[in-house]
Amino acid sequence: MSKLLTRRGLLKTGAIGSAGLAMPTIFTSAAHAFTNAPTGGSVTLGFNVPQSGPYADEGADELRAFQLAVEHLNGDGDGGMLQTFSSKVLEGNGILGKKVEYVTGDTQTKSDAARASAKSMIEKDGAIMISGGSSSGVAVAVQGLCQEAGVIFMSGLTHSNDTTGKDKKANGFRHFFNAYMSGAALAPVLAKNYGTDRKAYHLTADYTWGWTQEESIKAATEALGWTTVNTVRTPLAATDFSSYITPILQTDADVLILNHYGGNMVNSLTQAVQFGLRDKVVNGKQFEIVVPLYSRLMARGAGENVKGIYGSTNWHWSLQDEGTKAFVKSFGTKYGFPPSQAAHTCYVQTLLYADAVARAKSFNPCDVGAALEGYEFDGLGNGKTLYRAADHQCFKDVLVVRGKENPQSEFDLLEVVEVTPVDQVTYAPDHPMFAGGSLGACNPGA
Amino acid sequence: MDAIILQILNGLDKGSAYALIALGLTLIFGTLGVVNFAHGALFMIGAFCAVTLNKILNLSFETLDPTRTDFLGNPLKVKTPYVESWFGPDVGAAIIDWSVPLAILFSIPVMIAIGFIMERGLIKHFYRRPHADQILVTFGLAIVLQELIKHYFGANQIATPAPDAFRGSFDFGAMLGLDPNVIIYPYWRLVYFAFAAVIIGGVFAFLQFTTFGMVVRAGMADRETVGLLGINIDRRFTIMFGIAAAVAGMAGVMYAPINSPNYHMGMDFLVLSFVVVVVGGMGSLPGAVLAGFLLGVLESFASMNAIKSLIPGIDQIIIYVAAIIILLMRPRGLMGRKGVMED
Amino acid sequence: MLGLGKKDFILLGIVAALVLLAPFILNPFPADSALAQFNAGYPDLMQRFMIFGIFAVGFNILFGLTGYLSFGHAAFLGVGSYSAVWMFKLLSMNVIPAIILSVVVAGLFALLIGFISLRRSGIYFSILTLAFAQMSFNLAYSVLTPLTNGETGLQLTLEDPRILGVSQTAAGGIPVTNLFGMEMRETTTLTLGGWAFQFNNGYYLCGALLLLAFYISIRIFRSPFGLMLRAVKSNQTRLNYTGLNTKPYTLAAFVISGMYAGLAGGLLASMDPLAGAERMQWTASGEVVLMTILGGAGTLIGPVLGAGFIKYFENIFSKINDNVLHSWFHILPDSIENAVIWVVEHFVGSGWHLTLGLLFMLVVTFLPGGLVQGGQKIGRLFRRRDAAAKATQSTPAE
Amino acid sequence: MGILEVKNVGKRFGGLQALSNVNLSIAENTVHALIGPNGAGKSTLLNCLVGKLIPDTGSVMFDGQSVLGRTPYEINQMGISRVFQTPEIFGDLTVMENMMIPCLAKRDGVFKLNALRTLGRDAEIRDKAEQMLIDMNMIEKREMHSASMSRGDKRRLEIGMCLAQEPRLLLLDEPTAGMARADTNNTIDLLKQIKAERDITIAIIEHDMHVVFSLAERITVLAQGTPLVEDVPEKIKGHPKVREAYLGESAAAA
Repeated sequence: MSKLLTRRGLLKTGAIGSAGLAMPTIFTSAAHAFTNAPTGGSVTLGFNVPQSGPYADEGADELRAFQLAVEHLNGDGDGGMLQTFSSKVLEGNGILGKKVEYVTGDTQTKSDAARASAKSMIEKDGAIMISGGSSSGVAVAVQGLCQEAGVIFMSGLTHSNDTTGKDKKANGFRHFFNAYMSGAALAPVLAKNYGTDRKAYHLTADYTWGWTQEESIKAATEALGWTTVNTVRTPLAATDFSSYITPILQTDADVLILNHYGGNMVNSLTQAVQFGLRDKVVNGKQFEIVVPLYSRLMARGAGENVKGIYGSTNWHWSLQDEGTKAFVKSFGTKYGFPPSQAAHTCYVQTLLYADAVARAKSFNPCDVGAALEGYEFDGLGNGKTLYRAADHQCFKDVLVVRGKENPQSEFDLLEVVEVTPVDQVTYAPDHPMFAGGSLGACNPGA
Repeated sequence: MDAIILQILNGLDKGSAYALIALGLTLIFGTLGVVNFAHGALFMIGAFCAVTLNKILNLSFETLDPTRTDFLGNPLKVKTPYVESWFGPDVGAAIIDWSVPLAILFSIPVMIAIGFIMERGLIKHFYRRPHADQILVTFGLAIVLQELIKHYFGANQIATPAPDAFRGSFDFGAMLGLDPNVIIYPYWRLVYFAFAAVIIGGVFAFLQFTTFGMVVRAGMADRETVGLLGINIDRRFTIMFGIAAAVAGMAGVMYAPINSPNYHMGMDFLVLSFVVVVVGGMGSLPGAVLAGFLLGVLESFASMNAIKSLIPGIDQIIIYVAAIIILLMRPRGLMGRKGVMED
Repeated sequence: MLGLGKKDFILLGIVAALVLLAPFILNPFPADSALAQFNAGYPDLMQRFMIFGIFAVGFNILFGLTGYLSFGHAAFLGVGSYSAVWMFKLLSMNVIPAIILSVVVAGLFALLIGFISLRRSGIYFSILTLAFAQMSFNLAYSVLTPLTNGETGLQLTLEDPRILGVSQTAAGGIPVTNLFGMEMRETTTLTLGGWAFQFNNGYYLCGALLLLAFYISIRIFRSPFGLMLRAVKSNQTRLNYTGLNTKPYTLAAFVISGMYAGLAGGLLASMDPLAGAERMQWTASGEVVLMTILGGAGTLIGPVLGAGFIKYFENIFSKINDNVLHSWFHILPDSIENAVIWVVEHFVGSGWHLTLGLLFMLVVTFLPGGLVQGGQKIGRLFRRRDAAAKATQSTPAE
Repeated sequence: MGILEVKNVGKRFGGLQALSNVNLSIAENTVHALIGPNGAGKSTLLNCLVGKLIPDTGSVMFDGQSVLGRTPYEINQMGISRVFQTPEIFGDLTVMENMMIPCLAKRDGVFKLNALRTLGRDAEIRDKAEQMLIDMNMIEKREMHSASMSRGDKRRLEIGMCLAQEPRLLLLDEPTAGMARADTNNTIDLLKQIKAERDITIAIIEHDMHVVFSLAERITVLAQGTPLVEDVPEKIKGHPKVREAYLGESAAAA
């Protein structure tokens, strides 16, 4: 009959004199050491992915990966990347012997809705870690919530510099790469293939991610000798980019860089090709189009138009390392098609969280965070990877890809043209593009 | 100068999409007095007619190719569309290539049927209900339709290319003896523009020169009087609903190569098409068309760099700014009639 | 009582009781049972019920009484949220100044937009409000990012220069919103058997403000001003020829409902200090329209019911996934289980929108007066049965 | 000097000269009828008096003040009430609520934000509205939904609502149009009773000569936008110009 009444902040205990509540003895005030400390034989993880809105398919793929990860953590299935993971503390008996359970929510790709569903998972379902998401706005918003709530946030697909830059949080961790890394990896390949004397024209989605992507790729290409003719912001809601594309014809630009994602990218690329940009010859050079961040799932919407277009990606199923092969096999066998980069990062994040708990031997977010900070691992598909302590960003090789000319199947859209080594994409934690925020102190909640 | 010509072309092209959607919406507004929030969904379903036909034509049988492997290392399943095996690879491929134009034929009966079912099954019960109720029920319907599409086609955009013959651009500059490769415009967008012009002209001609159209126009002007004349206006209105659905659907089919369809595209167009219709003036078909082109051209000009650098963000809001200014200067939009949806 | 008639007082009393006991009422199932999925008694959702209830009650003052259908009310909620968050960033973490500022700013914004939009009526008015709101949303998302933090939403940071308060707590965290030291997020959990009931400070603040908002709304409905608003809806010509200027009446209604929206926005930010631009999108404006019509426009309690209905579906149905379905139906034989799940999964989880759309259609088709009419129908059914029962009882006595 | 003085009023719609050189003086406490064939400009003139239209030329003075350029509600507050051809009442409200609105308008003016006052407890307004309903013989219908009443009752309510404002000039636009004979007679009796009981000036546009000659003390005949004759009823009956206007030139020649 103890612990019937507990008082805590949404996520953290307020120091309250409970004298005001002169209640019978069934009420006791028992503070946990941290938010949603698992009691009993199970632990609950919260997977917050877009289930409606334009990124719903990516969200669905993330959810598949999460389910697979939970299966593997609980010792079902073939174990996937657990076999190739450099850390061997996970034994397929859940996390610290507690069976892994999960709850899901719909972010709707809106920061409000995402926070609401994350809150419900924390408040109602007792989730101790939140993961998932397919856009940076949502990632930053949910990361802020998790910081205040005192749970760990293992972000899904988020590519903006801000997530581990000015909006970084002690309780938040990002495995996915970022805009700076895309620029740093892509620029040398572009220079190699298209020369160092190029004039670039940028179309940029007019919101935070678009801006950091533009800033990054612009800096990286200019460092190699390219000039930037113009950078033009396009409304997020735009579906017809013709009025942004035709002005390019008037300039002497010979490269178009589309800092667009998802539907924006599909439409702007399709339409740019329709306008014959790729058939143009400017300054005696073939006109080229570049898409700095590829999403294979969504790029299918652009059909043939992606052929030969360079971009970058966090991971691709066609990689030949053991980790990737194990994951693709396990995922492909279960669902019948290869996983997307979003699925991969979500799967890996779940494993990394579980592993950190197991190594720390504690679910306390501060202990988990400490175990993740500065942790170096391998065997999860990206080669040797470091979770940097200073900003909770993973540092690993980045893939430069190109739209494949002769795809063998509907999944075979991209080919990896270069694996840019991690050193080339590493930056100082106080790099100007990432400056302005601080991790703060880790918050265990209650 | 080149830039301005190109932006006018862009504006007319955008405008023709707006005008086509607004035209159907106004037909429903004007004839039936129904605020149809599901009209965007009809546009979207039209686009998915193109996707569906493409999928049907691509129905394939699989053969195993042991020399190649799929992503799991199993022998690759090579898909051959039935049409290619029936008509030979060349003809088959050509049929698939032309799936979007073919989808126009496919979409007309489908859309008319959907329109009939919608009107008879649901909308007709709402003629005498407040506009608010009409909004709620058609919005509910729009959600249901798009969720069904999402369930069967997924949320991502689906590439629906135009035939190869229309790939590439027409060089206006070279035709006029100017520098080549400056004033160029994609063939498919020109086709879209011409198509819109034909449809708009067709609808107007139909309303202007047929007895049916005359009755409908009379009904738009004064429904009760026409009813008193003993003309069964309801049946005609059902047909008009079917026609409006077909117009929206065809607009969607033709738009598919420009904007790869996804289940959400109807909602994206919904608000915009309402603005267009209202700016044109409630109940006025020419107004809707005029407003569509006007807003399309304004939007194109607003996205020019020179103007954007003058007023940052103007391209984000130009449609709404224009709508506000027009509605404040002209109380009933460009060509609206008095007393239509003013209370 | 409180200046209310008997019926209204009873209604207010019922709402007060529901608000007070919501943590129990919304948690009917033990926390470990399979049906716990349907429990809605956790702080965030209960807060949302109250906040969107306020929003809809305010919207109903404009739409339900005057018939002017605004499609841009979310803009006022949005500016309310932004004002509140800025207040937290610059002044103090106390919610009172934040809420006051959000109501004032939203009221001023509504005055401006209303003054222009009310020059037109009917759908022209709707489109004008829509245009203003969409402009606000688009600008907040892009160009106004320094003010709104764009896509990410305006958040508190560790560097906020808080005049009355500290930038960060001793532990290095961001201070939390409070009401004179009472933390909004603080929750007391009462565990009784398998049930866990959560009592949250923030919820009770929202609840108190909902009651206040509801009370004011009743007073407005019963006031001469309310009568004038209904007269506006009924016949503007007669009103004009009765020596009454309709414009200040509609404008006042517009501003009052804008202030309600601002209050809702301020409360949202007070419960969770973040303001996202999508709060101002047309879909958000459309949502409050749907809430009001669904519940019953022009009725007192309808909008609150509509708000609860939609928020419940958004937050509860969207979370029901395959896993949950399997746990519900695992007693069935496998083949039947899979068939049942195949059917059900269309309507829950990522299919929650489909359910919502179907319910919109069903409610509006069969209950033209919204949920309130449904309630009345049920009530009448009971009364008739009662009456019938009494009749049979009394017959022998005669 | 009459209570209403119309001088040289002219109004043009495009190519149509609807009113020209209208001079009209209505004396206080009389019943003045405006008659004339269809299209004579009666309604246009009425609309110029209440602020719905603004005349191109001339002046309209009510009790020594110009009404030109004022909005309908301002003119109403000056003391002119109007009854419409088809009754304009608040169809969604009850009869009692309908009646309370003019009482409020009389007391509180064009706008008052009394949002927190309870209408049901406003004894002054309630008593006045009830008294007016008793006067109009409609008190038993007080809770009725006004849209569901008969046309005659709607007319009665509308007249009552106008009287509740205690106007000095009551304008009636064909008050018995479309009514059965019994209803028409009731309306005549009602207006007679009103005239007898109150200090009020009534101007009435009417086609039904039975109504006109039962009520009017003076009659102005309007034809083709300009006043033809103005006189007492006995003189108007049988006036050659009036016949001409109503029956057309040919009839007069014959």
